[in-house]
Amino acid sequence: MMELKTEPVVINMGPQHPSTHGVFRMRVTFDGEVIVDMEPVFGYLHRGIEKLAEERTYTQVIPLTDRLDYVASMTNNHAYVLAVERLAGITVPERAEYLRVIMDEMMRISSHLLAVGFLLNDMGAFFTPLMYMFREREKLLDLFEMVCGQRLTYNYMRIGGLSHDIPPEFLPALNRFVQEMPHFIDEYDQLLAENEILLARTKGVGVLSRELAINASASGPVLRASGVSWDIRKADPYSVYDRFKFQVPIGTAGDIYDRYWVRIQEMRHSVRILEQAIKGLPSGEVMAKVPPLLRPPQGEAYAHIESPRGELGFYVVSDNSIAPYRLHIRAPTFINLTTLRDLVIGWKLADAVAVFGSIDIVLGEVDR
Amino acid sequence: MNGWDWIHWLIFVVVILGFALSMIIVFIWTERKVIGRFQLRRGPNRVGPMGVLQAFADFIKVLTKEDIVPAKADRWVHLLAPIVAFVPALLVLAVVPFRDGSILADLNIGILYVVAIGALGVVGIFMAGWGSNNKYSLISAMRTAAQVVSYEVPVVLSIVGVILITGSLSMVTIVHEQQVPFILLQPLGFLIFFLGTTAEINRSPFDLLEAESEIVAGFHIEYSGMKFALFYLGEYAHAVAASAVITTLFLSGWKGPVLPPVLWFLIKVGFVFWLFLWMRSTLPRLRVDQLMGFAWKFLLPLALFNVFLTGAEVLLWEEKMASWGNFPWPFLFLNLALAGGLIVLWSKFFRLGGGRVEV
Amino acid sequence: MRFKRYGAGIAKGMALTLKHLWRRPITVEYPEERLIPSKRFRGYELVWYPERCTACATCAKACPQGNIEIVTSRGEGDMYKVEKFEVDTGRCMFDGLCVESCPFNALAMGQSYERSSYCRGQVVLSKEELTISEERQPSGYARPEIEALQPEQTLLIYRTGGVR
Amino acid sequence: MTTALSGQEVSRQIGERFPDAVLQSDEAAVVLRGESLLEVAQFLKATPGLEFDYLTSISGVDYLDYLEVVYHLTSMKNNHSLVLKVRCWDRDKPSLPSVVSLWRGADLQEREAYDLVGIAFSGHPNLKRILLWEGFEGHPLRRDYL
Repeated sequence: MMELKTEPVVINMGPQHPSTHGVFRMRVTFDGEVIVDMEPVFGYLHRGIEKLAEERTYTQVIPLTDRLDYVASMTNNHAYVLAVERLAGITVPERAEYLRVIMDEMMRISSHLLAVGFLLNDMGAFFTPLMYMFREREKLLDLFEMVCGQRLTYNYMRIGGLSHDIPPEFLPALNRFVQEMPHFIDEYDQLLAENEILLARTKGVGVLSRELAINASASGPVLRASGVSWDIRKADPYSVYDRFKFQVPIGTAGDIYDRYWVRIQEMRHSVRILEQAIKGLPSGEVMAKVPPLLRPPQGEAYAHIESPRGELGFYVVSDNSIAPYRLHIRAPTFINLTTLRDLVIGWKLADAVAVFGSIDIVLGEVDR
Repeated sequence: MNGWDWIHWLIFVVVILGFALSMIIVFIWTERKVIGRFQLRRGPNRVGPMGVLQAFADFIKVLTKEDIVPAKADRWVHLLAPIVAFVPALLVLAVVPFRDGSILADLNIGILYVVAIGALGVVGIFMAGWGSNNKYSLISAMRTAAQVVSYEVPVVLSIVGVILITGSLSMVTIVHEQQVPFILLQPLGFLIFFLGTTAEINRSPFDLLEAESEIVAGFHIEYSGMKFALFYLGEYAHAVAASAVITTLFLSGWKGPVLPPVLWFLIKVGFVFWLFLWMRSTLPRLRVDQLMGFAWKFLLPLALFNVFLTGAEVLLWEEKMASWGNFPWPFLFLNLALAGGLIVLWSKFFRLGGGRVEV
Repeated sequence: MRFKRYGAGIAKGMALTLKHLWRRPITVEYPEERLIPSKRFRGYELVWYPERCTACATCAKACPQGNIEIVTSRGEGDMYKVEKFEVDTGRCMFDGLCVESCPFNALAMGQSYERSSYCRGQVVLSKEELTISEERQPSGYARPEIEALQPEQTLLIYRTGGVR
Repeated sequence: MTTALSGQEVSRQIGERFPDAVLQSDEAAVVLRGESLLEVAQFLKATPGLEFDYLTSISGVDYLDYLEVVYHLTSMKNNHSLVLKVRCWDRDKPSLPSVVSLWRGADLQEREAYDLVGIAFSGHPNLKRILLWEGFEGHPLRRDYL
């Protein structure tokens, strides 16, 4: 038998690569098609938002938070204003809280649609699921545009409430969406849930064990797919989430399929929350009395919400000036990437892409 | 060899070239349009009515691009690869009958020729992958080589069923023998041949060599300008050739009522291509080990079963053929049932690919 | 992984895509067909009303990017005269904070969305380029009186024909 | 509802095991001595009734006099949380023990704190810059960095 001289190949996947969802880079060592080592490289989209925030007033930081997780930017607004409200001791009018919940859940649906769509795209389904999901997402973006005038960077929430009340056309359109959406989710299930190729590609691949998930501070669908029932909407209810009935879908295996499944189920429950929130929406003001130049008392506050990607936390330190002394962002996907190496080692190139897609990162949030 | 032969060949070379190139353009347009409609889009509609001239616009764009050869590429291999990949697809069409008698060369081993030439394109792809001096394209080249070699086996075995029934290797005779399309008499053979060909011409869900989300563009990642266009055309030329071969073998070629034979042929080719598009727009891609597993563990055993069963059937019906009007009608239903039963049965034993590798 | 369903899942998916083949496309033919944006659309450019502006520079202070440059001089009486009112729309995030902060309603977001230009100098807008004109119409963002006059937004949810 | 544990209450419990680990404590937070961080963290993670199995967030803050690292701990089992702080007075060579051995989730966050605030975590398996590039001068999130 002739001895073949072989050596592992190092491939830089990214920063320009179709499936890195932005400018992420994986330095991967391959033995044939099998991954033997992987090192994530961050920072290609680092804009120093935490530093920028230190020289802007509390209100001026809100547009910056839009640029974090640009697929679900309204949740970033929410987490940030929640932290500042906690710091300054501001109570938000009830109508504003309801509208925040409505926006958050719409955001969750639109973000999960994109996450699942791109996951399928990464696995080679030639754009079809993505296109079907974009159809629903566009409808949601229309509604966001109606409320705040933008489709992607909303800058809608304000410290103490919201910048605008919803226009009268909003609720009928949202109602229609809520009625239609379950049907479309069923269609996605029909297209994908039992597809043998999808099952073969995702079941048992990239398994994140329950223990490791908790130990590595994973959050959001990644954590719940591993079988941990931890949703901040339930565990530490913010806004008015304690008034709604909904379930937190839990996976069992912690593989790619469960992450996909959890996201699809979460959309169903988000629709349910939307239904209840529309029904219970009170009338009244949407903005509390807040001075235009807010000077919160000296101190610090940490507020976290369940963003579509996991626990999004803002840690704000105030020194009683008009700008935050320090703003730290606990970005869910950044921390979810901790275990990326463990998930892909030993799998094939194609699996690495799928695992990466199932974590559903947004580079704006990872690199800040 | 007389003068008429030369004229015949000259005409048919021109006809085949024209047919192939025009079909490629039609296919490019159809693919974009049909997949667009599958995805609730409109597809190209800017250049010409309904975007029919889109392919020409792309062609002009590609022609005016800079021709790049990577600094450390194997220059000659890099340059020759697109031609080597493109030409075999045209060669295959030489033995495909467009209608009775319309054929460049009615080889008596026509189907063997198709099998032999059809697999040559992979050499071009491998040359491209190797010569580009790019890691992605190298991975792609290795994948293709493995894929085509593996899928060639079940594909050839599934043809054997057809050959057993017709008793001839000539494409024209095969069409003549099809009183009903062989897709009905050989459902399993058709399925294996269709899936195997999909893999051989590298279309989704077996398009591992291009796998945009994994290895970016695979073997043609370093190609630009006319060389890229040749690959692009070559991909569609292979699709045209594969559709034509499937039409001839399993869909009774030019045969059909009312309409002229050439039109029937084109309709059937278009339908087969539409099947490719339907699969492409629905299915995710297989992983490389699952792809190999599918060929060796699923298609190959079924193809062997198919050869065995068809052989037995041919022996059985040999004497009674005359009383059935020269066609084994009862076996239509038997084969359909057998195919379903075999697929279900074999699915029970079949495992797709390996899992994690300890490193 | 076993093929448990013998391809039934694949068949279901294929049936769904086949169903979609006969559905109406949902895309919009952009240059020919233009959807009406939201009444509160935060479009390109700002609309500036010089007659209402008192040059208090509240908008400049509200801008997170420091995009708005205001230079004033002594005008007649108590009024300031605006010498320079310049917005670098190339750095603008279109967050609308300037419009919200203006105490005299002298600023509004623009309505247009087709304002690409060939050089960076063209995106810095001086005060003449910011006033209201035929192609520069204000939008209703934070300006309820303008919002009431705007046309109804086209919503895709009513266009795509619902579930079918 | 996640209950925020009182810092004083927890510091009393810590004090029983490690008498001089706690520097100061109030309702909101416990401030620890840097040297004792690792063993106290071990204690907090393992002790029944506390069981902080989930490290939510690590933030580095520069207070000019000292650098502070804030650990937000959560217990998924008991659904309560705690804010743990460690201070570091040496601005030139700030060093703290790393908690990666207890919580894997600290891996990237400690690297981030090292990168942006400049706190070296001893015992971290792979402590290098993460968001900025190798060879970057200074630590941008310090207050004296302009």
